[in-house]
Amino acid sequence: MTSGLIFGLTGIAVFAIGLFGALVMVEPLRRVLALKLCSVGAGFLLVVGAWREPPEAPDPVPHALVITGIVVMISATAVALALIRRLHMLERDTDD
Amino acid sequence: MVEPLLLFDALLGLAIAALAVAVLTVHDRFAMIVLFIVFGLMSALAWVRLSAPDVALAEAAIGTGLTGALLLTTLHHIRAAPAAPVPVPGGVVVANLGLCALIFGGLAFAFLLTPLQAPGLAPAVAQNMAASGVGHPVTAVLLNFRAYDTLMEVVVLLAAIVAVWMVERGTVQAPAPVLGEIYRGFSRLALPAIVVIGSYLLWVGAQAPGGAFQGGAVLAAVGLLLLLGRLYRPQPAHRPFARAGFVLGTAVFAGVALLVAGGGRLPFEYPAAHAKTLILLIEGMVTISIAVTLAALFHGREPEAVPVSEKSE
Amino acid sequence: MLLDLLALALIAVGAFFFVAGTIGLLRFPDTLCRLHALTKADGLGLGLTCLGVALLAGTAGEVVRIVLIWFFVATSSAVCGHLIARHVRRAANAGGR
Amino acid sequence: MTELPTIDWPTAVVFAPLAGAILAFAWPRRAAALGLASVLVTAGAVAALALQVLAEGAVLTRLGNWGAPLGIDLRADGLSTVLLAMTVGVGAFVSLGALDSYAPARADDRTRRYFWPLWLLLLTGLNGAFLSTDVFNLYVMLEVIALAAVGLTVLGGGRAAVRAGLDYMYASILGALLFLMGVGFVYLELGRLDFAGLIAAEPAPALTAALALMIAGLLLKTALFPLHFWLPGAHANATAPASALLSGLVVKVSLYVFLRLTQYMPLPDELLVTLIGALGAGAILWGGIQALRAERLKLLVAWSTVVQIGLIFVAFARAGQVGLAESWKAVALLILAHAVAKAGMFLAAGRIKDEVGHDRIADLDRSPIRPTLAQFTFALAAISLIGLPPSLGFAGKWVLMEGAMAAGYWHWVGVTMIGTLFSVAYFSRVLASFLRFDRMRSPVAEHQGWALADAAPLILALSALGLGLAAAPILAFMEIGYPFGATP
Repeated sequence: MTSGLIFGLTGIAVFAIGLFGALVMVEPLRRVLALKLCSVGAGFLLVVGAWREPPEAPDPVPHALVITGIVVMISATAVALALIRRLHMLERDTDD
Repeated sequence: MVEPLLLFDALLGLAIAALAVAVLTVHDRFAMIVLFIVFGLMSALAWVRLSAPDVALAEAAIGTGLTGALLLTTLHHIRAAPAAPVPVPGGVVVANLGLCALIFGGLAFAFLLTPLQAPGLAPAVAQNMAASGVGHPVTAVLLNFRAYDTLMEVVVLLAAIVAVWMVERGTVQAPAPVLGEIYRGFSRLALPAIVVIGSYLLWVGAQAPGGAFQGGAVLAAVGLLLLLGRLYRPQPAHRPFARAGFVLGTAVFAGVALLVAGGGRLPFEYPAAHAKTLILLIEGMVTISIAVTLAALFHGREPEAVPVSEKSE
Repeated sequence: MLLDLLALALIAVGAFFFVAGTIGLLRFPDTLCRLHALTKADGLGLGLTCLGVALLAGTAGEVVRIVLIWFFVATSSAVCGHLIARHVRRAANAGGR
Repeated sequence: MTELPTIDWPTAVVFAPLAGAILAFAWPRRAAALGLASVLVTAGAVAALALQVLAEGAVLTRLGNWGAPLGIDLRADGLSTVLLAMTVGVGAFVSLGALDSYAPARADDRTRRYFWPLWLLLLTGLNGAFLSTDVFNLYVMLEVIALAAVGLTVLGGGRAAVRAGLDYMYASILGALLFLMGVGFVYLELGRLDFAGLIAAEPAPALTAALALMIAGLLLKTALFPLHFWLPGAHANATAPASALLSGLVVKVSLYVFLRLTQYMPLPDELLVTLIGALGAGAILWGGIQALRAERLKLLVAWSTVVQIGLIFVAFARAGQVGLAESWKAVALLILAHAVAKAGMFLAAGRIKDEVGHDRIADLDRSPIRPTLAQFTFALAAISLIGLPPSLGFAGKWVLMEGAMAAGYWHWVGVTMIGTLFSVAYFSRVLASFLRFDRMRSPVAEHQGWALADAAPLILALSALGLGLAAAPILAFMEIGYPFGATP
């Protein structure tokens, strides 16, 4: 048992949970959150791939990749949320 | 001394997985977002345990803090919508649950069969650190070894703000809550401090955990405070400056990458003598772009010429 | 060694107050009561934890940073508490009318 | 090629559209002029790159001079270059078509201003993806493409378009995240991300997991049945030039990445290859039935994209145990044929809709206005999509059938024929209404047979038809740099 093992399994579990949410949820915000869970799960896997038993230093490359992934994910999230707001507005206007 | 920490890791891992489930199952949408924020902070904590402080900082600031703010502001706008429009048939849920359990099993199996101590690129990074111009390996990877990826990541951010401005044409949004005097006083106190912290994070990134993205995210918080406290209101006349801010990072990054080429050098090959200066220049401009873009993503729509009644309080 | 033990004790007591605040958050009936439990207990817990960590810090610079962290977390949680309470009062007024 | 001096063409191909996007966004008043200029500059850079590839073989650029696996390399071999040429070629004509579609009389100022930055960002992503040799870089490129493509989908701004765009966004992000998870497994096992590392790798459980995740993500992004649910709505509700780009180019990127990855990390079992082929067959049947039932012209064209993607995967599946050594050519030709013909067809459909005022298939023959040249263009594009000689579609199907017969895979031959029959059936629904005049009671009104705006779709449709004659040189060019032979 090591920290890498524990958090690797955590990451895979979070990814699977997020995947389930992305497939099943209908509520727009919850689907976005489910996708975000998937991305955190993938981040876990990369960080675990970088991890070395201390005192050995970790591999910096996956860390850089995860930071990139985080920025990419907030961009995608922002666009999805803008679409959700826009759709809500359009549907509200036609309902009136 | 190792065992208690492993126990802590195991508990933390379980808590993270449980929070993920809770985010998807809790009924109230506000609680869902709050639980997500807790989930993000716990994940950041786990990444600190995995000796990845840079990633933890980025996840806490961008992936959790700013994402949470985006989610909350969206919830504020769509709160009139019904929480669950159509219930999903139970059979579909069970089938997908089975599928995802299967996927979890398969991935966990593959993961457990993989030895975790592959050499990776760490030796190559260590070998070339001296030539990279910076002292912190993660910054060296982001701004030098894999600078092309980072440029494209800034392009993704640019695409996001273009798309958001395009999508939210002419929307009149729900009025923001008035936050009162104490909040304003606090934001006046906090603003200079945040600017200092953001700049410090950018500066320290050359040698220690930190850098353009974390610094930019912290600076974006300045924008959020200003927007929330109505200390700044976006005006149509400010759009050219906003656009300049959005493209600044991409333009400077791409420009430097191309201009260093020539004389036998390739794109992105910074001359050794100026590598540190050039990287700091790129990081500074990218930080500004990230801060402006993230704040604009929070604000959402493009400030357009709106009827007079809308402009006045 | 004595300093380490003292720091450990301070952090442990701080953690206890955090736990107490969290229990208050979960158990108390309405928002204002929860806020009461949370802000008071967490404020104390935060102070104790910061004190403990400051004792373990190696350099003066680190101590300064910990003090700054304490200051900003304390003020921002106070402001947050204020905003929540304000929102609750307004919502109650709006509902009562 | 001594007259091609120090400019590094692969970099130029990615950076030219990026510069255009920045300029077009920063100066919205000049967006159209800047955008068109930048597309043309990009086309010039691709032409120069093609000449260099022809003269020297595959071109490799080690960005930052670090070299993979530490740095990122760009690599242009024959296949990449052909797809780049396809992208800028189709893109240039769609840009010309967009000048008319988003003219001040037809579209509001906003639409015009935002089309160009989004399309140029999309072009940046497309070009970057075709040149990439690094799986994580591919992930970032796929995200650039996804965000720009979603922006283009909702450009019209209607409710149906926004809803379709949101579904597209979910599918796109999920596909990208599945791919990212796969990237994580690749790094876990190999400790590197470049293609050379994948080629040299021994089979391992982590790599199987990575391949499964990446393929799932790519199939979702490329809309292979039954993961196609997001495509018809998104492609049918976008404005015509955006539809042309989405259908013609965007789905091709994930197909291309799929082709590369399955070459470098072969599928462990032939059963899986057959399964993918079966999904392709499902796409042909289901998409064909839906196209027959579609009430609107653009929806029919969108469903035909689902069918054609199915056909491309059938072409992939006939590789069987032999590997991709032969069958990739059929795949590449079909990708090319579909891109050119479908872009022309969507633009023509947009022209018909613009002129007639609606695109309900049942009422097309009742219209007093007959945009005959647009209808002719539609018919030409249909010929290539059905696969009649001498079109590029015919060449692709020929290579596919020839290989399938030689290998004795008669079931794939049958599926291809059924697909062709379906194409004939649903396109003739439209073509028949073009030719019938008897249901029109009043005399045909002031005739608007053609306009300058018909030029772009017409040239695309004619190219789809005529390029079939050049199939042999194209195939020869694609083999430069041995994309699927010896290790590159």
